[in-house]
Amino acid sequence: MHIPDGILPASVCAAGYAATVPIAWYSIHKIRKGGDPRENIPKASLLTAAFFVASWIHIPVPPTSVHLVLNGLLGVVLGHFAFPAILIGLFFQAVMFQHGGLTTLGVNAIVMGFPALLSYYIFRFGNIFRKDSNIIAGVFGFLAAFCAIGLSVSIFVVVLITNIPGGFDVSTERAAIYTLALAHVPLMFIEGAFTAFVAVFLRRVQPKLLVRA
Amino acid sequence: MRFGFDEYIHLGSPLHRWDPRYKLIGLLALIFAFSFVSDLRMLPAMVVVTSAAYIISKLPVSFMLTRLRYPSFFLLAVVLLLPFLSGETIVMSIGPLDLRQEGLVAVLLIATRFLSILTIGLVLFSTAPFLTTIKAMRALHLPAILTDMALLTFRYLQEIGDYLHRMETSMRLRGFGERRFSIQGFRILAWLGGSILVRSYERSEWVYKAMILRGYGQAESLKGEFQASYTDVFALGATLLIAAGFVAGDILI
Amino acid sequence: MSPEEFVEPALMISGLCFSYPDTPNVLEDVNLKVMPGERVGLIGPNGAGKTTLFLQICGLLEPSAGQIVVLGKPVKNRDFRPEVGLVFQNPDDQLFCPSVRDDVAFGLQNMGLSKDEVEARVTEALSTVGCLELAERPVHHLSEGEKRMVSIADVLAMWPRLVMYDEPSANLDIRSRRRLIRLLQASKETMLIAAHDLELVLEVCNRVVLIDKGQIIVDGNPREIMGDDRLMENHGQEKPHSLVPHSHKSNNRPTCADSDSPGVIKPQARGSNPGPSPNG
Amino acid sequence: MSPEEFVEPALMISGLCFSYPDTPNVLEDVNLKVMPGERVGLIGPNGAGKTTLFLQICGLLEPSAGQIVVLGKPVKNRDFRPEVGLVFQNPDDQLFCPSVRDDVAFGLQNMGLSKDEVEARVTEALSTVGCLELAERPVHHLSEGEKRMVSIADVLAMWPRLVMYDEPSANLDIRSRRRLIRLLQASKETMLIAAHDLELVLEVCNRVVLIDKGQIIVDGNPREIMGDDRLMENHGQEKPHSLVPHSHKSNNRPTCADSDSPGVIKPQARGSNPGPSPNG
Ligand SMILES: Nc1ncnc2c1ncn2[C@@H]1O[C@H](COP(=O)(O)OP(=O)(O)OP(=O)(O)O)[C@@H](O)[C@H]1O
Ligand SMILES: Nc1ncnc2c1ncn2[C@@H]1O[C@H](COP(=O)(O)OP(=O)(O)OP(=O)(O)O)[C@@H](O)[C@H]1O
Ligand SMILES: [Mg+2]
Ligand SMILES: [Mg+2]
Repeated sequence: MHIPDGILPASVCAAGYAATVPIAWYSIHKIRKGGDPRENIPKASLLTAAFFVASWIHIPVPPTSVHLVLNGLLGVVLGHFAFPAILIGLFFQAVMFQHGGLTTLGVNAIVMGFPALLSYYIFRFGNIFRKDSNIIAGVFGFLAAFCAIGLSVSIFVVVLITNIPGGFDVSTERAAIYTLALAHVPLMFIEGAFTAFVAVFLRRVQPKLLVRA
Repeated sequence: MRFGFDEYIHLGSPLHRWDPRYKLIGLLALIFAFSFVSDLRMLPAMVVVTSAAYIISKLPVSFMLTRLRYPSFFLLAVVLLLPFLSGETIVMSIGPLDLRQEGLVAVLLIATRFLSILTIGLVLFSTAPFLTTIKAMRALHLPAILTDMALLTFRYLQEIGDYLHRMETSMRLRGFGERRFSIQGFRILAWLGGSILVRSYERSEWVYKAMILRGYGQAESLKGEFQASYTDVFALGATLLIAAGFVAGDILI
Repeated sequence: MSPEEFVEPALMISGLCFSYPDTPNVLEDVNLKVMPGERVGLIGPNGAGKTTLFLQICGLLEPSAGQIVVLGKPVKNRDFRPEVGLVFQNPDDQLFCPSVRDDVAFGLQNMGLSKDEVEARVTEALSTVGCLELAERPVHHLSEGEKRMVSIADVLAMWPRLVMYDEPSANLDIRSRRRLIRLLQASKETMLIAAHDLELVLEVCNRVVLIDKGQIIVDGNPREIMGDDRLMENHGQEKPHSLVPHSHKSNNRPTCADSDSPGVIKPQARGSNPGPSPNG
Repeated sequence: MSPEEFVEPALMISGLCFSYPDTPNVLEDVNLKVMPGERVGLIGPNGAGKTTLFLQICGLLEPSAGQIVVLGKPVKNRDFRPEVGLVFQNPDDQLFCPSVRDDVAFGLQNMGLSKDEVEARVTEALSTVGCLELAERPVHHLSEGEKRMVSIADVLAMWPRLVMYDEPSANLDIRSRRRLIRLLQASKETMLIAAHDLELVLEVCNRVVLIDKGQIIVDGNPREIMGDDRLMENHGQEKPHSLVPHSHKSNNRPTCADSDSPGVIKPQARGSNPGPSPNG
């Protein structure tokens, strides 16, 4: 779900960056306010690497296997560090694997990062119920990732389809949007379930990794 | 795991010698100018500039081809779909499919822009050690939180990649077949992912201690890391002019 | 050689060669025959190829040339063979389930055993390594020694007939190491133990194979091989202390540290040290 | 005690107590005085509190009670003191920069040294540990032994006067361990070495402190303490082999492994073993 270079007009790329800068600034501002950033930088960096690696896990979905996006889980674990983490992850993917692109970094960061922040707030919302429950962690883990992927897919598809040079006619465009979006529904469930399992696992093994209110 | 972009940093081309800060600004400007181009007539110039940069950089062609492996799927999809789906003017009909002019133009535009930007990106990041490039970003006043995170992430990426590899090996040894899907198997993969996170987190606590002990966040003495010569500045000027040329050309034509 | 004709070897490696894509000739023409019940110590410097050899025996890496036969069946790539077990050098690579019980049960479930049988085997394996009381604990909170024991239980639960231990005593404290040695001495399976801890090899193994640069240098009696100074030194090893004849009878000989650091001030001895006891 | 009055102790710990939030009494009333130039071996089982003690001396954990004075200055929480160095148990925790040179330079840059000076000290430190040719290499690709040496260079580059080594020989092969011992023997700083590798302590240290359950049990001469069977055994330690008088002169005595596994078949000795050489 990364938009490569060359496909979007310069104005959209610029808009992507224009939206990325304030969100990144807001995140960094929150991080600075949240205490000694020195303490959290190693944590966020290593977890960024860990997410990058975790997305290499093959999830078998017969007849093929998929890789997960994990931006919902990333929001749940990293909180305000999620956006910078995604920015860095996307940068590495673009530079190392030519996956995504440099001009589209801003757009992709919005596609991935904005939903990640949202999932952080969704998961945190679960804390108003009972903090010490596997069910709450699982349910809100699921919801967070489910919504994050849903939102990511929506932004991705709309940005991509509406910016094809030459343009589609209206019916093709609508059909393309629906097809692409529907094709991602199974992914929403898989990501949701995966995140739910991981949230329960973390609650048991290392609860410090789950964001607290 | 090998990422292999420090493979060609010793070729010693003029692009290798260019001050990383100026190279970063210049080539990024060029990349954005390319993405601005929307007129077919600018494409030949784009190909010429891109080829020239790649030739000057002395990077082997084989390197570029290996780097194209992943994105070529995307390119293929564009080439196969767009000419039939996008636009109104039908050039030709192949059975039930209509080949459309707008779609063809779009394919040409997208493919050229895509390949040119990718190539310049390769030149930018393969003609200096990756670390130097990140330090150059810090010297250009990117927030320290971002550059520090990038450096640390880079350092531990391979290491954590090895965790995954070894853990998958041990799971396979105990008979875990990843090809069949089951809820239980899915949950175990989630545990695998969770373990990666936990191990990384626990390591990060020690890394933090090690950083504090060696004075992380004390005096930052990065000044004087890079020194630019007149040639560097001149090269930047020239590149910026070329980039401006593309933007102006696209607007004027 | 005649008695061996009647017993099928536990492991038979012939003409094994292997290269990683970026490291050529990691193993070169390795030949090894291990009979059931033998305990073979694999020694050799870092990068000698010990771990690589283990991964091949398990079928996780395909040899470039040569053949491996384990318990009468040729090893096929990625075949699941519960009768062959590998204990990883770093227990963290092996333990990933939320609780110790889950982790030991993992392999058994993959073998398709019934729930009761899994239960029974988990309990048995954990008691063998003396960690039954840890069953419900999260794996990630165990001490190094406990992790090692659980990772051994993981493997033993599958009732393997050939077990490979990769550096089993790394990171263990002395008490845990001693427990491990006891456990290894009491086990009946055929074993291969890769270790830098030569004293452990000396205590546990009845045969030693010295590997260097992917080749078997020598294969034979532990005391003879490890006692051979020239051989050991040539391959980056050191004769274990327990094989070094004592040159001093008095324990008060100064250590080397005393002589070459000028600013040393004699330490104040506070403990009650009745001196060395005569029978070690 | 009179000569000590004239020299300022390198380390002075009095009445130190510490608890983790979830583990009470990790250290209980620890008192320790180390004079400049001493090399103190800290021994004790896993969980004794050795690492915790080191972290307190570095100011990374605040004591619940008691005081630590290092080189005449009380330790404050998270204070940056280049004259105090800690070599971590796991080099991967400590080598966080992508290249070796960057890593060694990191602390120096934070000390505010000039670029040239940083350069000079990096080169010096890397040559001391014999790793100068690794300077441009990515940390990730180093072997364990190289990582350990680089992590020592990290600390030495800052010209510390008190260095703590946490399990310096863990995970090293025999050749690298020998190099490490030579390096430690040649260093002039005051040292604290926490190690399960008692032979290393015996070769390097001129004083030993035995810790168990957060308390100092005994403090004194290495050979006397480690030679004391009863004491060592009570605290989960083992007398090092080099202090055990040999009971057998023949090297062909069967190992214990031979006797208790019934199915053993004598290994075929293939190597050319000229037998043990007489001068060990
Ligand atoms: N995945 C890999 N890719 C490429 N080369 C590898 C890989 N794993 C190991 N090697 C190389 O193969 C050689 C043998 O490595 P191996 O891990 O088998 O050694 P070892 O004897 O187990 O060493 P140690 O005592 O350090 O565990 C080394 O030179 C190593 O660098
Ligand atoms: N971060 C922590 N939080 C809570 N308890 C801890 C923490 N770190 C260590 N402990 C506990 O404190 C005790 C002392 O641990 P410490 O790491 O100092 O032991 P050690 O002597 O260094 O052991 P080892 O030989 O295994 O390195 C142990 O019981 C350990 O479980
Ligand atoms: Mg190995
Ligand atoms: Mg410790």
